[in-house]
Amino acid sequence: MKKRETGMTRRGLLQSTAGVGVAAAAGVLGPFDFARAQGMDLAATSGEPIYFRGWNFRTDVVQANVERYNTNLNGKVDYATVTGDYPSIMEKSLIANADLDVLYANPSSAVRYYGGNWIMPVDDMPNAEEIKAGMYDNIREAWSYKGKLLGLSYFVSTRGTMCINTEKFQAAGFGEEDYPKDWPELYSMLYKLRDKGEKTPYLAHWFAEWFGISWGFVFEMMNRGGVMADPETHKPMMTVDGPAGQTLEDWKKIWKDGFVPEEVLSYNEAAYIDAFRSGRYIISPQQIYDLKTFNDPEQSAAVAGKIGFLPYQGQPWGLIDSAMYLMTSRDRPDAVTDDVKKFASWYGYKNEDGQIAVAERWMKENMLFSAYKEVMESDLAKETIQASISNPDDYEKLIEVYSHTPFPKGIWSVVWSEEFNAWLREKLFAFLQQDLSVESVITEANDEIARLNKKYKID
Amino acid sequence: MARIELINLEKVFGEQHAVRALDLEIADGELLVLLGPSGCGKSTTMNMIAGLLPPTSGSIVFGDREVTDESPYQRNVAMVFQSSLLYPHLTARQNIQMSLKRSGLSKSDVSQRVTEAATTVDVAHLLDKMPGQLSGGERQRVATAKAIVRQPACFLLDEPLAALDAALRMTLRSELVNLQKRLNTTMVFVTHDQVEAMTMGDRIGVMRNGGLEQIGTPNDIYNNPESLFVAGFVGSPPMNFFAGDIETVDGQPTFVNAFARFRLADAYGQLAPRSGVTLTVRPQFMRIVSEAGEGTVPLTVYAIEHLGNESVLIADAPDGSKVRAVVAAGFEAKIGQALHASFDPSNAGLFDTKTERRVAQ
Amino acid sequence: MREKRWTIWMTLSVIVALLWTLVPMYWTLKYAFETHSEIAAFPPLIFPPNPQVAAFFNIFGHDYTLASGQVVKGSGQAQQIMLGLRNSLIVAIVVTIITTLVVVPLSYVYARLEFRFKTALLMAVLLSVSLPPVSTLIPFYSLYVQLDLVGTLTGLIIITLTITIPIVTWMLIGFFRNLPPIENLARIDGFSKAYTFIRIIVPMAWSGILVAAVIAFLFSWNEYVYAQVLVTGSRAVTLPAAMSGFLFQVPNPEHLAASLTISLLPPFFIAFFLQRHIVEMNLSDPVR
Amino acid sequence: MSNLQFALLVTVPVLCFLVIVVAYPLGYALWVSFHEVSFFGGYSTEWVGLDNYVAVLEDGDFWRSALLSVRFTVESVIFTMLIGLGLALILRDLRGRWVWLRAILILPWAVSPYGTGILFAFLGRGQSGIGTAFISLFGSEETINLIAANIVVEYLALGNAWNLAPLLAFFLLASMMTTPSRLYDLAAIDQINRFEVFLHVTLPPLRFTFFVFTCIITVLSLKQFDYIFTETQGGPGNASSVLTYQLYKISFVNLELGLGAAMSFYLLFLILAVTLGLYFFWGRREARNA
Repeated sequence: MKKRETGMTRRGLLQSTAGVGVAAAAGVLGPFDFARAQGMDLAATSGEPIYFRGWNFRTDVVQANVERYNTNLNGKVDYATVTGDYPSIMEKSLIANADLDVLYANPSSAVRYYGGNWIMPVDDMPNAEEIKAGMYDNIREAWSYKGKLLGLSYFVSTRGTMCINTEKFQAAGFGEEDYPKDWPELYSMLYKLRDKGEKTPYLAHWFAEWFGISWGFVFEMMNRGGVMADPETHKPMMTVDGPAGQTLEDWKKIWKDGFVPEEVLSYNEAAYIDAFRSGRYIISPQQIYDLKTFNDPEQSAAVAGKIGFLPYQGQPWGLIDSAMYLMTSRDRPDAVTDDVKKFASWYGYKNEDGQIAVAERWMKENMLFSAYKEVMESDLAKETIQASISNPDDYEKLIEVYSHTPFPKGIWSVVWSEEFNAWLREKLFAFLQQDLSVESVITEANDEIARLNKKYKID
Repeated sequence: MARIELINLEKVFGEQHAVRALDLEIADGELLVLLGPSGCGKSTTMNMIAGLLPPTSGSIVFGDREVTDESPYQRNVAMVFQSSLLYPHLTARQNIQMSLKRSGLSKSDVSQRVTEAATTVDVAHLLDKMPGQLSGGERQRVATAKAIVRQPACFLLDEPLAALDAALRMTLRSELVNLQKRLNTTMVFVTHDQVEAMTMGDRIGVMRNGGLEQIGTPNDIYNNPESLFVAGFVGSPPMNFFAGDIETVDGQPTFVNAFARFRLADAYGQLAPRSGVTLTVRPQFMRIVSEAGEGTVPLTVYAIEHLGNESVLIADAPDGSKVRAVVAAGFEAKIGQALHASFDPSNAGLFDTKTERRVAQ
Repeated sequence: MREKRWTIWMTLSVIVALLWTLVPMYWTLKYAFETHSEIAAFPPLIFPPNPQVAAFFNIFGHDYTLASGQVVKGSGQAQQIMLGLRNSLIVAIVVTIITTLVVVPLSYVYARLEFRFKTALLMAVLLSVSLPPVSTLIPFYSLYVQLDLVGTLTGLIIITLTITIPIVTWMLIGFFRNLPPIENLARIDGFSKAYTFIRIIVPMAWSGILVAAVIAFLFSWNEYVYAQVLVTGSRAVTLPAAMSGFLFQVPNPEHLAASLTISLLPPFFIAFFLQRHIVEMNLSDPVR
Repeated sequence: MSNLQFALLVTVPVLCFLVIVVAYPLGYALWVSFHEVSFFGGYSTEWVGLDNYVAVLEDGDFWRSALLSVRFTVESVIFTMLIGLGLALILRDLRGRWVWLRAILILPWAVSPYGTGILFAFLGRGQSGIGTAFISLFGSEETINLIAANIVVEYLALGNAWNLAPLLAFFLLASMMTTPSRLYDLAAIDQINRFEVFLHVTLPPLRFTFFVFTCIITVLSLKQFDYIFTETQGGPGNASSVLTYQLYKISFVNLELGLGAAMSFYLLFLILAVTLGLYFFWGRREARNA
């Protein structure tokens, strides 16, 4: 609420300045002026519907945003959620040239869609340079492929933020000074916690979704300093005695020692989050924004106010999990394409008042981080984050964790990303359940990357 | 009312010859019973008369009208099916009305005729019941009412009494005959029960393997069976059979086998010796004697069935075949006791074992 | 004495059967009456501590204030749930009607009449019973893309018919085979084949047809595989597809349970009132 | 109108519909199974002959998931038969004012497979499951998890049986009602015990229904996808990744259409072979006795 008032005053201020200053411009002054300053008029003109699809996350918020656009700017945006295997269903829609204009996508999918000529990069928008300039370099870099920025910012998160149930941790006789600094320390802490009688100290990121166990492996080996594939050439780079091999060795150990309940391997993300929310576990890699829900007494009575996180102490945690709003390049009249750009700009960047309203709302409602500096460096962001974590003083630490988070460019900025991900997911399950050797998994993973490179003629 | 004529009727199902070269004439107002074991073609014949099955070849004539290609309704036949089939979801009244659905009669006429028909067979009080609520006998009467309400050219009844108990069957048997005579409508009645056939039919057509074995009045069929099959199928207790040969003894044709010899009746005087014949004698004509003699068969008592006014003695002949004799009610014998039987040669029939036909006198 | 022991056994087995039947449903559906925190509690709660109906309001887009004063926000999936409910009803009713209209004569013909090619035709029907939906998912999708049927109710209805028609035919053939040979009676009464079928066979076979309709309704109401691919994210979304929005990513077990409860009501209603007709179904072999 | 004409009149439109709507995708799948299809960077296909069929047979995952499918199916049939029979016996003996309970016992049949999957997922997980809740009443802090690799297939089959058994029970009940009550009197005179009565009087008329349902449940279980999808997602790990699930991953997620099509034909053959096998070795005999 506070932030909104600030916004109102700023707008009031600008308007009054304009009113005093240039009488001649008074007729055209109004909200649209800011849009024009952006290089485009945001109001829809074609009269045709624009199809906007996303996965199911706070659809009430999305719905409200879309309705505001439709009401204020004459839009005919048709919003719906797509459920199930989201990237596959979307890829099929794109192949089929289905009614689809703006969609959510993770960077790896975006690269594939771009490689398939199914999407239109941000560079095609009139205000592309302004948008790019507003983003943090590392994120823009992560979202770019062959020199093009693929989409607008939906959210950025550290998946693998090491959440910790401080109450239980302390009850076991440990304090902040005992917080593990890196993965090996974390695993040895599990054994200590078990010795203190904790049956389930750790909820591993090994669930069954396409962003579950495979991503869990990717971020862990990256955190340990590994690289799966070269960021430029995409050549496989895993080694048995390197971080990849160490990760698997540790996995095998904690799996055999019974630290991971088997059912986790069948969880969807909902079950994974709820399992941690129940207070049964002490440490678990989660989305950075879920710190807010875990500390919300209405949603998580059992753990609210008790969920902290492991700070950056030389080793990063997790990986950059992010999503963009993409614009498709399907067959449609130019006028409609213009409307698509306008809506994407309004939704994924600034609204008619010149505010990055959607991203700010995501920050406020769900603590979703944004690629835009203006959002992240605002008071709103700081206040939201402070209000969302168990200890407001940890704000700087959280930003530090976030800013050190790596992005797996080698396997994500390449068209075979999704295929490899599916393969890796299967292989990791087999590794655990069929007790495959570390060597064979690493070798096969490297071979698979090489095979995919060959298949898509990447050298 | 119609005379029905079947001319060279044939029905073939795939490989199976269900009815072959059947010629049959049914007089107007006659009650003809088609009798035979299951699979003999009697139901197929009836279905062809009804028009439910098209014949493979041959023709069917009602009166002077060739009806071979007409539908059952055009032929104006009424039919009562096995177990007195009724529409299970309709009341008795509606079932009977269905027969008149296409008659074009006015509503009041229909309802009057339904009431009349129901009264005729004494089911007027059951008209609003569903078939499921009726007893077997009541269902049969409703089915009959359904048949007569049409005032059809002929009635076709396909084993309507098969599922009923014996006492009820007897009652309904006479009711049906009485009704048929009153209405004076041609009726064809299919059954495998020879008692039913004997008691009901004006004439009986005995069928076997798709052909007509013999047709005639009940008396004819009973007394002068033309084949071993008819002889064995009709009559209760069933016919006795003796297998043997004909030899000439003392200038007389004589039936001879391992344990008996019978001088044949004078009517067979000219018969030349031949092998492979079967001698038939109805149990009613068998006489039990205590001493062996000329023309006796040695028997071992197997069982006695008491029927009240008389008894049936069942005994084993030396070749293991069963021989039955009707004896007086007071007759006593022990199981296993040795006896002898004889009969008057003029009551015996003589058949060729191979062709199963009667040996000409 | 023996009778009494039997009664005790009987009572016990009825109780076991009821538990077996109801507990799996109760265990998840109770979530609809709990808050998210209560659902996430560990060890899990056996009874909702403060039963309330917020979720039922939420899934239709309304906020709900709990007794504690906490406001539970309406779900953004509400529009899709309502759309899904409407579409599912349309699809299920249309499919049921078409299936019944088509299958009743079809299975009657197979069951009662003799004609050439019968076995071959029957085998064709059986083949389509055996087709797993997963195998035809992609082919159907590509066909539908060409026909512009993706994301349409028409498309979903057509595809659902390919499931319901064969399986219901298969079940009804056995039923018709067991009816008494009433056609001859009807022919004697002078009725045409069509009249016999419509006015005599159909009324006689009412239970079987009702059961067939119920089975068709359930199959289409419950269809998920095709819907997930063909209509998810479109105006033609069905309830199962809309509901699966609560399933995968963001945890909303209370909304999932509430919408599952609602999706169970129509089939429960139907099954509850029509179960006595199933007892009249007596199977016989359709390929005999 | 002859039988053939009447038959054609009702069947031809339906068959045309089925042929167009089923045969086209089937034909397409057949065509695809001999090709390698690529959508990426424009649609392209390449004739590869029997390569896909060979590749499937050489794939260890195929055999593993085929085995899982068979295991799931066999167990589903057994569980459904036993539970269906048990329910039918209870349904039969419900008398008087308890008859309405029949309407309760049919309800699981009305639950969709995906709904059943959701129910049994929450029910069986150690985190949220009933087993954990139950033992916690006695102060235990252990969890009882049924979604575990070694028993997950059995658990899935049990849920499948929960879903399917009520229908079987009702059909069995229908058959039981055709048994003449005199047979029970006969059994009473022969003084045979309850189990023998069940064996010699109750069971024989049900055998044909058992056969038909064995076929139905076999086909449904081999085809089952959405139930497994919502309950375990083929997991934990790959532990319940049956053929249909494997097929879904290959065809739908990985878009390896040729391979997927070849695999679906193996699945189709399996289904047809099993049903025809059941018919020839069991059904024909039952049909003769029925």
